[in-house]
Amino acid sequence: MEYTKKVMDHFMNPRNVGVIENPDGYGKIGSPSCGDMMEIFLKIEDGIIKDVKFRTFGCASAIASSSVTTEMILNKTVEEALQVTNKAVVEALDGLPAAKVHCSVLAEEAIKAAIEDYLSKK
Amino acid sequence: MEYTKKVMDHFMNPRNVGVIENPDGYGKIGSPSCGDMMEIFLKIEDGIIKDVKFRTFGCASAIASSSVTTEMILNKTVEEALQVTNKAVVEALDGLPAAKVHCSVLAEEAIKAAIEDYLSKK
Amino acid sequence: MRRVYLDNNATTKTDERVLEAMLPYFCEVYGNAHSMHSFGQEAGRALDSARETVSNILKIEKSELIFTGTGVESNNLAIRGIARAYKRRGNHIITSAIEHPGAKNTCQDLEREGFEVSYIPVDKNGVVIVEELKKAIRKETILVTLMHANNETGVVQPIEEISKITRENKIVFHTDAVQTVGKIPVYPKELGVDLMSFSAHKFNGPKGTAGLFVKNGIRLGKVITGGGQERKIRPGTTNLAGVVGMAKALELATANMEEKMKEEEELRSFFETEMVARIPEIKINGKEATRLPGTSSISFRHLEGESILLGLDYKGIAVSSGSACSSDDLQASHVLLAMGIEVVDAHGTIRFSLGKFNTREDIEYVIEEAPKVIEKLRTISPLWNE
Amino acid sequence: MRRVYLDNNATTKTDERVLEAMLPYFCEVYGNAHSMHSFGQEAGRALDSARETVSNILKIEKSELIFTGTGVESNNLAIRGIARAYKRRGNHIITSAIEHPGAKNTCQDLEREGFEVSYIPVDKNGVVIVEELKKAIRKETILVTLMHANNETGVVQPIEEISKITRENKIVFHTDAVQTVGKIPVYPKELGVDLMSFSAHKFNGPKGTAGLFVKNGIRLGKVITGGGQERKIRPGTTNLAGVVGMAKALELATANMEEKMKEEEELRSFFETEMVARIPEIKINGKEATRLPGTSSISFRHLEGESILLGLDYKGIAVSSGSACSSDDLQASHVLLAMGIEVVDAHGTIRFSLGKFNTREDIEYVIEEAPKVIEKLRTISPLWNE
Ligand SMILES: Cc1ncc(COP(=O)(O)O)c(C=O)c1O
Ligand SMILES: Cc1ncc(COP(=O)(O)O)c(C=O)c1O
Ligand code: FES
Ligand code: FES
Repeated sequence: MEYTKKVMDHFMNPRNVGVIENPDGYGKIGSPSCGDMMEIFLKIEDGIIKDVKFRTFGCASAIASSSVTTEMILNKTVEEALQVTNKAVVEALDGLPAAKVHCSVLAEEAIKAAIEDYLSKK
Repeated sequence: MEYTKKVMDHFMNPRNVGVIENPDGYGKIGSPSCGDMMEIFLKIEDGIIKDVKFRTFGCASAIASSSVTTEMILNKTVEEALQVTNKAVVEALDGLPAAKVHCSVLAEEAIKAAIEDYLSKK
Repeated sequence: MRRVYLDNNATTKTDERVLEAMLPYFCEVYGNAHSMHSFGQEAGRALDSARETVSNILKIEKSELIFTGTGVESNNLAIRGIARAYKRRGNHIITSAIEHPGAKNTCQDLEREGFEVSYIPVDKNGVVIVEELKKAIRKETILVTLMHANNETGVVQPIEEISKITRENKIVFHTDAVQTVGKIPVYPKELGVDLMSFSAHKFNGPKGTAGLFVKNGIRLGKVITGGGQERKIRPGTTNLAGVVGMAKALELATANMEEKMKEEEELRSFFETEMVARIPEIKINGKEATRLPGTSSISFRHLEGESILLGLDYKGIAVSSGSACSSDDLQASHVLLAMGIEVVDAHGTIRFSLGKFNTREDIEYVIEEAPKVIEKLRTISPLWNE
Repeated sequence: MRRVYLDNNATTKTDERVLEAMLPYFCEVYGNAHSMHSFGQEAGRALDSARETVSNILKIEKSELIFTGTGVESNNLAIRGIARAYKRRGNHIITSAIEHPGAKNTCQDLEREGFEVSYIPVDKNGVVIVEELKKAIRKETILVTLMHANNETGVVQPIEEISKITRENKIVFHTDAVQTVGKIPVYPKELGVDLMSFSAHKFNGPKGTAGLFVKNGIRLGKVITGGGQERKIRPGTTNLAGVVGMAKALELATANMEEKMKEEEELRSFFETEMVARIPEIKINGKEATRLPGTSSISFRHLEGESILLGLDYKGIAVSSGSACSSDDLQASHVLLAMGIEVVDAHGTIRFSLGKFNTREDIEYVIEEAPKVIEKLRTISPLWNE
């Protein structure tokens, strides 16, 4: 099992790591005892994602998936962000090993959860 | 499985190969379909084995056993020849592999058969 | 004294280029191919590349190739694996009377477990009788296992013809191609088989590395259980150097194969013609059948095989009587007996098997020395009368 | 960049001297050790001499040593072999909760065949609880199989104490000593076991060669059936170069062993002391138990193992999370869970395993780099709050 350069880059230099105080949207997926957990924080203005941060407990591909996903949705509309699928995440990473595709699903779910949180609070 | 030098010597340079016309004693043991057969010819004068010849169809250890046995009984009395055991044959060859001890038994039996033939004709 | 190795069906010399290809995988690239770190990844890439080479040459998918430790293990995995996976469908196995002990004893062992096995006879040339095989098929038949070429006679079996029958009857078909892969062109998908065993040391690769082709879609039970290596079908840390060596050996063996086969066949033809001309009362077994180009099985009447073997060995010539595996037991070869050869002649049969390092000078030496050895032994034999 | 290999429990670099000892057995002495001719006899002598070396070092008889292809195969042969040979006497097997997949999955497979298996728990240090084992014994118990040292934690099991119990109860006792042979003194007869598995590539020998000690008088069923090699218990052409390499490796590993163990233990002690001093919230597993001198299992709280593994790998440091075999599946280690470690901490556990080629400089590099890697990963972790 080998990761692509893209995965390793996002794993070693993850973008948008951290927390946003008082986020407009917050999503949390997974649990430590399953070996993976992801948090997404969103700052949204006029329906546009102005800032995004994440924290992930999990394998390299979970970290890379979160990282690349935050890049994919930054400065996008909420509607656009909802279109992000795990397939797109995998492609953005130039592929993931078969046993690791579920980590990208986690990223998709975390984004969706954060946006739902934002929508429910509106 | 490896043979001793003694076995290889008797196999490559067998002593007393051949037949004796009108032998005083003749023994034949084994059968071709079992993969081994031995013939012993004796010339006996005053109870002493004056000449002995053999022919053997069989493995190297059968040939070596026959050869060494003929040496062991040449110029011995009939009584002495009857004392030759397969154990003595094995010793004379500096040992035989476990799976090949039966070839020396064949030699013992062939000698006995030839002597019995001699005794029965007396 | 000249030393001539004519026992290439037993095992072969590792090609120097094979050894060279293996060397980095002992002290340099030594990671476990299944580890995630860079040492493991280097090993993993080498494993993958070896798998690709072998798969390409055999024209199969990478996912259809399992690396094992020996040809015997491949045979066991194929036969036991199918027996286990398909036992709900039926309990009948068809094999032949001339299989290698690896397959034969495995079938016999399965009989003790409740399977029924039909042993199809061969004709006098050592070819399996296809009509008999057809007749043996039952609705409970789950597996046909049949060697591609026989190790003692080199006789090649009608695998393609039989695979038509197994396909029609939806029976899994395994062939033991340990004696053919690397010697003649072998493509399991063209043969139409579902599983195929082969072993590196038979084609100038290292000992202790072998392979099993398992067609995608074929279920297979396990013989050895453990970790995840080789798709969990054959766990245990992979012998990476061995696998790399096997790939290199197969590459070398299959380059200009037709040409090399022609040369080998010519050499054997020269050998057999001269042997027959120089030695009375001998018989070449399986001569009328299609044979491997380098195998020659000769019965020397009135003599016993071991004595010929050792007599030739004394002259530096290495051959085998029956197969190497059975040299510890003292039975006449079941293969020769199945061909209808008399027991006494079977006892006097020698296999000469050529390999790529044999020269014309080697053969000239043998045809010079062998007649003397035979003549000398015959003077000792009570069955011989000029 | 410095590259530091700390995954010696997964596999090791072949010692150059081992490779050198192996070299003649590829292109020079290439006969089949079971052939009768001089090529085979040369090979046979080398095989015999390797068997003698290994037997002498382990203080066993030559007839008590079977060569196999992998440690997993040795474990399968021992466990399945005893199950088959003794099944008339009973159908109960005792093992532990921390076995290697080679033993664990084999026991589970036997359960499907109708055997009953008791998995004895371990205490918080990873040591099998002997009292529980005693209680598990039934009159149908035919086999206890228990590893000598655990591959993930290095914790050594009380084999001698348990062998007293098995002897009293006339139960066959197998130990998987794959992690101990070549690392600490191991003598199966002093341990009191009836069978013992070991594998060359764990002590700087080649991959693809392993051994099984089978005490004289112990009956053993077969896993692989075929010709007559290895007393018919493990047929298939012997990997002679591999076997010669294993003998050489064992010779090297056991020379000055006490001294080397002491050095290794000092290096590990330095490593662990520094790691604990430099990195908050870590825990060394099995520290209170007797451990292999070179194994260190560390749980890094709030992190997941694979990310640590890859973070260290990026710095050239090779380690493993759980065992190499399980790196494909994503479960937390059954060994750590059995010790009562929380799932989340089990996920964050790394095995550092030293070998004879590791230097103090290697360890200095690791204790310099590891804290940075851990710190960086923790900033990403939602579970970490300074
Ligand atoms: C036809 C056939 N099958 C299987 C084998 C076994 O191969 P290996 O020696 O690699 O176990 C051999 C060689 O001995 C063989 O000739
Ligand atoms: C305790 C234990 N048993 C068995 C094995 C298997 O040995 P091999 O890799 O030679 O199959 C290993 C190594 O992976 C091990 O650590
Ligand atoms: S997060 Fe589950 S393995 Fe990647
Ligand atoms: S005569 Fe039977 S094997 Fe020697």
